[in-house]
Amino acid sequence: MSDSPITVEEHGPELRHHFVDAEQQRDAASLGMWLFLATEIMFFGGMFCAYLIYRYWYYNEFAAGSRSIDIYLGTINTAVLICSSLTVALGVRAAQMGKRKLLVTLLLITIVFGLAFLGIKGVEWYQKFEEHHVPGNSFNASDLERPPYSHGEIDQRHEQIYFSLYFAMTGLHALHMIIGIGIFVFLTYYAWKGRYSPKYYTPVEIGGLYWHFVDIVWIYLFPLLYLIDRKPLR
Amino acid sequence: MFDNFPLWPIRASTGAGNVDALFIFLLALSALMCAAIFAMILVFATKYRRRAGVKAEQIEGSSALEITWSVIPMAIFMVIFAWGAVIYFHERTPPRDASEVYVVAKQWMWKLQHQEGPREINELHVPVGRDVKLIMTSQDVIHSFYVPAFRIKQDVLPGRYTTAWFRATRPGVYHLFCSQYCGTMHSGMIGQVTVMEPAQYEAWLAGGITAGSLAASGDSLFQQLGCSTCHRFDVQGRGPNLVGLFGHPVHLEDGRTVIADENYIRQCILSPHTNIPSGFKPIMPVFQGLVSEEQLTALVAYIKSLSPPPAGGQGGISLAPKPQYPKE
Amino acid sequence: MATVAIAAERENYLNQEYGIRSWLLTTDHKRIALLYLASITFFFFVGGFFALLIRLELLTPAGHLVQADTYNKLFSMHGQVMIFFFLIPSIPAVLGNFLVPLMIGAKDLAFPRINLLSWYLYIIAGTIYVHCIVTGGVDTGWTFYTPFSTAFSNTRVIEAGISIFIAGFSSILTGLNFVVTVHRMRAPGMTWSRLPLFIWAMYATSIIQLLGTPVLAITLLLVVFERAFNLGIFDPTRGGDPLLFQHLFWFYSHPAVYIMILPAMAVESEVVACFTRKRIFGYNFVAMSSIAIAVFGFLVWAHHMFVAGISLYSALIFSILSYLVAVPSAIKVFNWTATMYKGSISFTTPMLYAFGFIGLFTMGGLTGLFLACLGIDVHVHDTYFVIAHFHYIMVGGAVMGYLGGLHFWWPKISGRMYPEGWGRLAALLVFAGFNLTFFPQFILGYMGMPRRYWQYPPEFQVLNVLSTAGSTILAVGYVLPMVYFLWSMRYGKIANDNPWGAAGLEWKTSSPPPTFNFKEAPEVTWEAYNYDEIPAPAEVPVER
Amino acid sequence: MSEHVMSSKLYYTIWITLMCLTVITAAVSFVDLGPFNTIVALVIATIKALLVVLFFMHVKYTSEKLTKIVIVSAIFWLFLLLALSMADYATRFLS
Repeated sequence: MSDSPITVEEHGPELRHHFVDAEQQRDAASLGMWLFLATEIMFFGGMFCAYLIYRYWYYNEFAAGSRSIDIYLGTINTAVLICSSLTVALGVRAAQMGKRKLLVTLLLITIVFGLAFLGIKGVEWYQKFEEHHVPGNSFNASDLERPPYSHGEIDQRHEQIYFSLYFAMTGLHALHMIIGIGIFVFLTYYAWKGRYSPKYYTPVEIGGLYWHFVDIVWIYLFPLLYLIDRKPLR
Repeated sequence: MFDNFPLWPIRASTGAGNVDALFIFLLALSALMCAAIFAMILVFATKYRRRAGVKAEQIEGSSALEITWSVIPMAIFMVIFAWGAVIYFHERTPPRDASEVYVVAKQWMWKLQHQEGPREINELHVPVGRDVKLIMTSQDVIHSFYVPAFRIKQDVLPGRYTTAWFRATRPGVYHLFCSQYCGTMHSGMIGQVTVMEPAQYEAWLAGGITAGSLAASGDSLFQQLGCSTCHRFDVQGRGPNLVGLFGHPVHLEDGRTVIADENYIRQCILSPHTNIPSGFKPIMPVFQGLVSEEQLTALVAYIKSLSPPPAGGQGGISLAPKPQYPKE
Repeated sequence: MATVAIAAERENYLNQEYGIRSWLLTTDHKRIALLYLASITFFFFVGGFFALLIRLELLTPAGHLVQADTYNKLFSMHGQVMIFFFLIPSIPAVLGNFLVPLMIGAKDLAFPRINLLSWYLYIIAGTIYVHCIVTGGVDTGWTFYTPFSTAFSNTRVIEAGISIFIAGFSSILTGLNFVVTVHRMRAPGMTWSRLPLFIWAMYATSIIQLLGTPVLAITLLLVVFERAFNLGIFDPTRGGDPLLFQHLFWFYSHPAVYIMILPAMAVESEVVACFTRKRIFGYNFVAMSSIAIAVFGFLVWAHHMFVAGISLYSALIFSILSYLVAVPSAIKVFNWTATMYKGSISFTTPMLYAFGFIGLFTMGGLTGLFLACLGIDVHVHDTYFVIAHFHYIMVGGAVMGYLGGLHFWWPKISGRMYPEGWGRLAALLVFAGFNLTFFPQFILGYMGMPRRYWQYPPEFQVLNVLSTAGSTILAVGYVLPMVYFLWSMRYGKIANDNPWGAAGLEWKTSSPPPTFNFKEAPEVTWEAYNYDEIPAPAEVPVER
Repeated sequence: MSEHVMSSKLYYTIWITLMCLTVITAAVSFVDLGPFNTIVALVIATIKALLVVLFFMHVKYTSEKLTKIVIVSAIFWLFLLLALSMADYATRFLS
């Protein structure tokens, strides 16, 4: 890259040439990440909008679909993500205090949690695949329980809409997890190489922001997809 | 003036005049605005063109002016909005006693069926002076029913009914366009609306091959599909009695109350378990995929015919909005 | 472009490094702007070529030139190329990229590598789209309406969808970069009230890019999923609502109109101020109207759906909200006009484009009132009236603004003057050709000619022939600047640092600027548009 | 910015709260509360999200107003999308 010879000697290697000082650089990075998270809210927002409307229209099918997903796996996965958020938060703290080994350990644990989440998610999807609950030609939801107070059969067509949203939402969330794990692999590598210090830990911090955001999306997906209606059948 | 080069569309419905009046008002308003702005630019550009030794005068701005030229346009906009809204309201609320034409759109043709029975393809015959309500659905993609001479347009959607209405005022043959892009022959999905004097129209009706009215074919379908075994008119059957259903509120099992309109009846036939009326069991078979759109319209027309027409037909067309359904 | 040697003696961003690598791996915002300039020009001519074919086809009522399917692909790809690959990146990614750091006194954008990444995303998207074009194209209209796009079209919808999805991320990253840059990178003394109005409008544009584009991204992704994996989110045969697609699509695509027009307004504010030699009348109101347009622009989307089958009541709500957004647009027009009052006006090429912009934007804006009006919209919706209206905004407005801006800042970008006489001729040709092309379409629309028609009833022919005639003039008007800009890079008169005598930090550095924009970090002690303190130079003609 | 190094005890407290809330929200969903099931689930989710944003993402300790503006505007825009879309869907049966 074209670093200027005029300014390059005034600052450490982590400060990019066009910033006045490290604070400006860190503020810019943090604002950039928050703005990016705002776009992510709107990105998932489009799906939440579809969810809201179809849930309003086809509540029974949504409730029935929700009952058919394994709530235990869902709860465990929520817990796994919350634990990973904790390790990320502690990781940022370790970076702030310059504890390199602790940082690397915490980042690695986070990655493990992330992989565990994806694994459990995979199990859940596999179940749905086995049960023919994947939208498409082989879709068959005749085994679904009706919600207690609703009458009649589940409308198979409407049930497909629930599962379409389920797969789209959890799928894109999982994609974000995969990207997050990728980012954390990089962070771990550079943390191990000792690039981060109490003076410069911005990448850890904004990587952490991203991870927490993905966690928050899941915090909403969990009740919206798993907990629509779990009341005991009358 | 120019036979081959018309500059204004023909007005052939009661609504067309309203739309044209508003359009001309807006046109005049816009012309005035454009003239004022362009004149000012021209005057300033000549009067204040750069000359040696003359400097521009720095003017900071004026809040009073800014507020004036925000508030006055806003007030004018509200007039336009209100006027347009009244016309739109009128366009979207068909008179209750309008005669009905069922329209099924598909790539790339219009299939129309009159209440009285005649079917037409890409052609619609209507008499002068009668309110005609179009109840439309699509078999495939979104289409749009557009008759420029009547100034009406309504998208035709798959999976539900949309409606439009008009009252023709002038005999003639007018374009019917599909105005929502629908695939290869979108531009070929055109037809014509023939407006006739009432006497001629009666003759046309009589001359056509009469397959019986739409409701009558709905009736035979009703028997054929076995609907009548449960939906009985003499005694309470396993299904609700459908006499007097249309246009009236229905209490549903889940506590909601809906008005039984065309879309409700449609949904009840295709997907009966979504809207179970209170007190009935979900035993009706699903007809999704078993009846065609045309059969569906016949059934809907038949069930509608079981409700007595409203007392006292609607007289002249007024711009005053009329509620589509009586409040119970 | 990389190989054209610039004969300026001073070291600048163009001659500091040579070779293809120095361009493809650059993080200099000015070089990235030129990369964008080259790539969007390519897509402009691709889209323009489609437009010409469309106009030629419509010379005769019956389809003679191309098949119906081909015609459908032509207008679909014309729309998609022009909107997603030309107009949306045009002013922000070229002029914005070049000018935002210069105008606020920064060395570069906040994230130079992300800036380069967004160009690469654009190129990846563009490559996929070109592949889509050459392997068969797409025929959904630029709007991708379901269920046609998901279940009926046999063309390359998935490819087009993914391509636009990626282009969307390029646009998001550009917007993100601008917002952060404006917040964090301003030079000392460059307060918010001293920002050029260009920056205010670009900031407003970026907000729309950030908050609107992701919704388009997810919507197109769901369409792709529906086609590729048989999901059923918009599928009416499974109880899905095709109108939901339209809601989500227009939530972005209406504000997207402001992504295209706000930057053109940004250019006009600079050009009008410079060539009237005045501070813009009502600076605060013009600045705030940009923000107001960005915010209100998100409240009006369903006015594209008045006849689509939305509820009567929401149609009323969206109609009244649509008038809300007309007010800030009107404020801008009034303020530019008022700026000319007691000015010292010179008729250079950028100013001619500015005059054209104000006139055409006024007409486009006023016809927007017709479309926001429920009663009229029912008749003119999806007719040529709509086509004419949005071309007045997007071609008459956005493209005029883009060309005007390109001429205005060309001396800064290239270090050379463009030939003024040719410039004025091209501006007049564009203006005349444009009006001849699109004014007849207003009449066609009210007559009832629906859009996207491959063949049409014969009574519409005369107006269509006029329109086609106009489009050929327009084409000449667009090719001319392309030719003389290229010519001027080698043979143009050397430009000095501030040939127009314009205010603004970008004119205080050399032409072309050095790699890090300023020899020494600027400190701003003056208000924006301090034209009373700057003498007008000799390049700007004095009228008799 | 988060110059401020927070005590790890606080992080653990937040973590335990989040875990408890997760268990509670899953458990409550089996109890029939009528329409309140949805409300409780969403309120708990919002509390959890707020805890994460305020503490794990350091928003509570940031002096930067802009961060808060960004978050609030993004949520507001999401609300616009949902509310104005629902304005159509909720009134369709009326006309």
